Amino acid sequence: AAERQKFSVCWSIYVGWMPWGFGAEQDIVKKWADKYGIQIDVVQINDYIESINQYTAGKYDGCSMTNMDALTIPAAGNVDSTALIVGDFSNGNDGVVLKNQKDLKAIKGQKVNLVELSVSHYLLARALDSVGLAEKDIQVVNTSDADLVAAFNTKDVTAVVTWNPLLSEILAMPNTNSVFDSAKIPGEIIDLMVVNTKTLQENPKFGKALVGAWYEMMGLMSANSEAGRAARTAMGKASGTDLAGYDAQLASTKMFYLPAEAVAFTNSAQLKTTMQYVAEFSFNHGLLGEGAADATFIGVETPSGIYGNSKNVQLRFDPTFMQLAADGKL
Amino acid sequence: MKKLINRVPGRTARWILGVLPFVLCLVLYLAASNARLAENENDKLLPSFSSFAGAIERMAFTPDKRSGNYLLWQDTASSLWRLSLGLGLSALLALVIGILNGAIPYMRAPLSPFITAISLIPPMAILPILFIVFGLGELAKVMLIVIGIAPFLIRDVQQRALEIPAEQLIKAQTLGANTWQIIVRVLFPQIMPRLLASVRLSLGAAWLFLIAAEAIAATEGLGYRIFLVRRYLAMDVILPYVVWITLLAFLLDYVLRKISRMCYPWFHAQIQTAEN
Amino acid sequence: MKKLINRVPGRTARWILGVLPFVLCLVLYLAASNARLAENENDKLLPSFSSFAGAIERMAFTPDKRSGNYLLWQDTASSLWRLSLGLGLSALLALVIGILNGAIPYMRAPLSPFITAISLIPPMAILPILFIVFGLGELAKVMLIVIGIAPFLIRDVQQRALEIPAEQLIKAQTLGANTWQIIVRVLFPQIMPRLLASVRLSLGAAWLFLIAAEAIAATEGLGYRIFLVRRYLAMDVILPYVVWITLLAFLLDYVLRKISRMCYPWFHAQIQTAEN
Amino acid sequence: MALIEIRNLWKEYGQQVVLEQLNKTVGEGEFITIVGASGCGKTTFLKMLLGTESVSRGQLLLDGKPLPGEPGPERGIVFQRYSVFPHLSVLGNVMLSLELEKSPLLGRLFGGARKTAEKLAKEMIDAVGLGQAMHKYPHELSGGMQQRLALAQSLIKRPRILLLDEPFGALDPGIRADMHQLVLSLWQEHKLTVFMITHDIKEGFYLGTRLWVFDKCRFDPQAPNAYGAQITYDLPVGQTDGHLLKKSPPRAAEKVPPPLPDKYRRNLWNQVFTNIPCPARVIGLCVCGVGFV
Amino acid sequence: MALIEIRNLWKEYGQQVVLEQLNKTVGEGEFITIVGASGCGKTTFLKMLLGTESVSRGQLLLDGKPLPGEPGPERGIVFQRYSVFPHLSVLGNVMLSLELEKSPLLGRLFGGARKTAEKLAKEMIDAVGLGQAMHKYPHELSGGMQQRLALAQSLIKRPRILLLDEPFGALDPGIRADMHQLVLSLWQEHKLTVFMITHDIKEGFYLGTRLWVFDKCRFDPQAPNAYGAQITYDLPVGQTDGHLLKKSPPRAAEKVPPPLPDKYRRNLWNQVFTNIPCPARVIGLCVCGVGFV
Ligand SMILES: Nc1ncnc2c1ncn2[C@@H]1O[C@H](COP(=O)(O)OP(=O)(O)OP(=O)(O)O)[C@@H](O)[C@H]1O
Ligand SMILES: Nc1ncnc2c1ncn2[C@@H]1O[C@H](COP(=O)(O)OP(=O)(O)OP(=O)(O)O)[C@@H](O)[C@H]1O
Ligand SMILES: [Mg+2]
Ligand SMILES: [Mg+2]
Repeated sequence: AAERQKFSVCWSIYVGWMPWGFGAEQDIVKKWADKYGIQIDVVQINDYIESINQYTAGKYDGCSMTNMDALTIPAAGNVDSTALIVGDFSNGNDGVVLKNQKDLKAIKGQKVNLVELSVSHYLLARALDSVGLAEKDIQVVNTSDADLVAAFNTKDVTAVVTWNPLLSEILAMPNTNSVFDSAKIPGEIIDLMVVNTKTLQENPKFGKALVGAWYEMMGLMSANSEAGRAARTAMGKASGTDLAGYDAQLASTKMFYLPAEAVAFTNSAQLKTTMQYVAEFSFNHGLLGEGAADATFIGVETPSGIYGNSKNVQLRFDPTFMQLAADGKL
Repeated sequence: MKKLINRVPGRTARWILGVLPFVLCLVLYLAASNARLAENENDKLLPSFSSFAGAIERMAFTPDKRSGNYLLWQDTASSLWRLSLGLGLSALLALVIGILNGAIPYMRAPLSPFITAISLIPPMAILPILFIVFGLGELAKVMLIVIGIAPFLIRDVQQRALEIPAEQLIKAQTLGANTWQIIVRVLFPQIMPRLLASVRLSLGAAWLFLIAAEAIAATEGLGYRIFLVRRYLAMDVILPYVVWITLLAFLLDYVLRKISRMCYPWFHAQIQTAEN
Repeated sequence: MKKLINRVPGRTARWILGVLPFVLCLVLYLAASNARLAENENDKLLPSFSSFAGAIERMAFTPDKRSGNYLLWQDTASSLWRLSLGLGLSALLALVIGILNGAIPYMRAPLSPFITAISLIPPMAILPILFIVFGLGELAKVMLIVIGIAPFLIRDVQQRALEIPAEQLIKAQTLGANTWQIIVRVLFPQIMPRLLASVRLSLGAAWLFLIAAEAIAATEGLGYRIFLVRRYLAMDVILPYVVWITLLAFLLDYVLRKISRMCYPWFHAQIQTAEN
Repeated sequence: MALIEIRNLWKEYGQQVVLEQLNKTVGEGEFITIVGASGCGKTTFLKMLLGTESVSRGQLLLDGKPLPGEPGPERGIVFQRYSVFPHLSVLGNVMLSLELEKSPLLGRLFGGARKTAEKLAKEMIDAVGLGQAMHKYPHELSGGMQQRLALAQSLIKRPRILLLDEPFGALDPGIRADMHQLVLSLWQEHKLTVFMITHDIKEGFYLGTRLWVFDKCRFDPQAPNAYGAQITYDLPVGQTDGHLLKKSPPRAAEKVPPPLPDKYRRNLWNQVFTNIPCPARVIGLCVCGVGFV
Repeated sequence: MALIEIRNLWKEYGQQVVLEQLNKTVGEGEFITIVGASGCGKTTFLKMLLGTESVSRGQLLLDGKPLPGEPGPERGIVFQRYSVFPHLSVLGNVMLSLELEKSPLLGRLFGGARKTAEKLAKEMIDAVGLGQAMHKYPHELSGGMQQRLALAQSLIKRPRILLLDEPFGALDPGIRADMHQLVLSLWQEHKLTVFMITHDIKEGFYLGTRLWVFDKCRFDPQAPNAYGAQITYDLPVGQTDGHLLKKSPPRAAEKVPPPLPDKYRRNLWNQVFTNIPCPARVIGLCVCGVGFV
């Protein structure tokens, strides 16, 4: 197909994705797009799931999402997708919280409020694993993320699994204990910029512009300078909090500020294992679609090899563009 | 040739015409779905009819692996239960407060502006406060429906009560009725069919609030299922669920209309109702 | 002693009574808030009035550092713009389709059941499809309002058009009117005040859909702001926003009522409207 | 003592004076028929007696005390229209007042009490000729049938004061005569006091013991609303039927009405004399000839 | 040629026969007044002429062709009630038909054309005595004023056929006489054909060139709905006013009505003779004495 000039990506409000809004506002994305002679629209969608749905339906060429959602929504929907940028992984940003109890084992028999089938659910499954419990030992209550904090105030709610900033809001309340968090499974909940593989292959410029812009923003926000603080203040503000609040969220997020870090993470064999866990969890919860006979139904390509069906690869971790950035070739 | 306004389709023609737009919609859907599936055979947004069949088979006629329940029926039962509780409670509130407001100026003066204000508050924006008051259980879901539609119903009933000709109230007084008797013998029976009509009009809103409530915190229900499977864009489940919800609402609408016609023939003879 | 039904409060009494429940609510809030704050001085759920003052100061009277805009006013402007577009479009649709449906049996036969069905579909459940069709821009937000309230308005207008006595339509024909003239000279002017009344009744729903739309895709607007700060349980911002929304809706309601009374005095004289 | 006293009564709607300077006394058991030009305030006057319109100036006394400012069971009414309850059958409409009286809480009767009430109601329904339509709803009745139903509904309570606003306008002469008989017999039997507005002058003469003519004596073409109507004639009538006169109560002495100012525009009586052929004139001559011919 | 032919016409509502076997011919320019017991089907008959009720059996011909099954401008109507548009002022109500005629698209006139229409309308409004209320809305008018407005509204178009359903019931005698004059003069001037239902027999005699009496000749107490009403009498009237007779068109020869069966229940004429004193009887005797006294 012919090369395209116009692209659009969407993102939603989350600590690791705030740079997209900042970059769009400060024309950093535009600068890089201009450099490659293309045009990129960066669109904020407040509803996270809706943004992935729109991407999956073909409305956008790229979208920010987690590794698990990338597998269960676009990839399971046969929209061949590439993780163009591995931005960060959750390192304490997601957690299991109990009211009045300090031990994870006490969760047995409780109702657990969380966003079902999300990374929280995955985290819970991993947490239960770690203490020899299974999902049947508890009862999951699907609760919308926006209402979790308020819901925690009611008597009915004794256990929740959620992410930041909701997590820190809940932990700020009296008698709450974080009994498990993503720092205990580092590198398993990964935040990505996912783009359509076909579009990327036909338009490498699109990938280059996005990656170039991203690492310029990374450089800006990580700097311990006035400009860096200003950038983080803006991002904090846009996510509804202030600099301190945003910094606190960053503290539990392992940002890959340098492209080399991201490339190293992507290249590690650990990623393949992580995707196996994720695929197994997803299959057990029916997220891989009706056609899936087992967890390996969908192939996930990583630099260290393909997990699952190599004839049905729908999700690819491709460090090529990040490598270009690391090499300063953009 | 009669004027357009005087030409009335016969029974059969009305049926055919009534079905037509639905058929058109179906054809439109099929075309759009085929076009998308031709591009990506696994497209999830507009699935083919065979996917629907598969999803329906799975949801309605295969026991769930984990719980052993038939999900669709379980969801339907809990949603309908919540809906009818919410609707019933709202209608009751509307009947009592609406009629009192309509009949008694000293009730109307304080309550009418307050209820207008309440009807204008978007309930979704004050969910946290609702949680404190009603918790997060079944009560909360029913109450969200009530808070969503009762103010509208109350205002409507009040308006309808005020529209009853003053002559009737005067007449009743000359026949010896006191305020209470006017309420039970003149206002109440005349408001009932109008209330049913308003309830029918607010069915859409009631479903909306039910689904919103089930999206907030639930473990079953039609709205719960829709929001759950939305996580992986399972339109093959969502669309049959939406059609099912619409069908249920349609049936409810139909039943309410029939009840109204059966119980209040005088009302339907008065207004020229070619309601369909 | 007059019967309760005949006792009418005077102007002042009506005012005082009207304000009473609001004052009661305020007092109740203060008590609850104090109780919670006494337990946990950092409680965010029911903030004190001084927190409100701070939040209002911040949102309404301090320019945003980033953009230099006053957030509250900016949010208000975009939300009101979307709301009026959505309401206006819905009213227009209701006017055209509702009157045609009411007047022409051959329109009503196919459209009435279809619109009933549409009015029963919960728009929130088919959001993905709506967004694909209308995109995620301003259009989508306006359309969500339209899809949310237009079917209701259309059904109401149709019903009202059918309630116009058949004698009037006959009379118009004996005066030489054809179908079109009956529509513009008999139905349209008589439907207008009734449409205004329905629009007033659907204001609450319109805000609801606006807020829902803004929570899904927007970068400013009252609903967006509430969505944004909701995850921090910033009730000190949310509650003033809710009050502000309610106030705006109240004002809109008031303006619509005044317009109706000014333009259609004959209508308000007919029905005994002690509407407050 | 006089049942109703009207002392210098005025009624205004904003700028428009509808009624001015009414002064009358009405005794128990009188049957007053009221005629007057369309829009001159007859219905308004009846509404004041009913207690639903306030008095602008002056006094309206019942048994020497100010008339209660709200409708009550001692004053029955038949309106020009909207007079029956659409949600009740003919029987239900007529039974209503009996049910209200006996059952303060539910307003409904059951079992034996209901049987009794039904029997009473059925008699009254037969009396107004609606026996065939006992279980029909008002929307299934013709205009005249509805009006008769309204009458039955009001008469069953035998109110002390009965207010009728053109009750027989929609009836054909045959049924109208039946209704006349019914009203007259109940009036005599229960000593009701009746105020009846009519446009049929014959009816006015025939039924009443006293005929009031409402009309504007003063008229300013520049300001048509500046002056209201008064009771220009108060005629002792009913002499055509000897038996009525016999039983009617003694009438308060009234002044002879002033001679007719012949310039005012819509002179009711002028019209009658000019346009209606012999009959009315004949009655007019014989009955009130003394007055003003 | 006959304007309207009624051939063996029946009207039934479900089981209930309302009208049966009507056979009549009406020529252009006749003025037919209709009387009959309440609920006997007069309004139904008018509705069939109007085209809003269907014919159950038989034929109803206009100019030899089946009557159009919908209302049209050649047939004007004044209903018993609900006859004016609540959203238009008096002037707007009367002007409406002129506007509809001249402005097919908007149904509104502007500028000069409007002035002309207004002038015409004002004349008509003055003729019905509503000059003072030109800009009032119907809800500000008394019942009688509304009825006059409805009349003005219908008359301004001079329809070929004018259908009046108790148009003067709510009017006082003075204004009623004015209205009589108005209708008669328009009738003569424009050769209208008029059907008028009335409960006032005098009016029937005075206004019409022909008086129809609707009544049930057959009555089965077991099945009160089994038989419908017929036109039992068709009387040439109007002789009281020589000038009317002179100008009225030649009347189709009609059979002498059959002698009155004296057993049927609500015999209209019996009632008239028994209850109404001299006047009607006088007219009855002199006018239709030949027929059946
Ligand atoms: N609520 C009102 N507000 C203003 N004016 C009114 C009101 N009610 C009646 N009027 C005016 O008062 C006058 C008297 O009205 P009313 O109904 O008493 O007349 P009426 O004698 O009963 O006439 P009719 O014989 O036609 O029924 C009329 O001019 C009318 O326009
Ligand atoms: N839509 C209808 N459905 C069933 N029956 C009807 C309907 N309309 C009229 N009727 C019946 O037809 C008969 C004739 O009614 P219609 O209104 O023609 O009487 P009318 O002669 O005009 O009486 P009135 O003098 O009281 O106005 C009545 O018995 C009435 O109950
Ligand atoms: Mg009156
Ligand atoms: Mg009739």
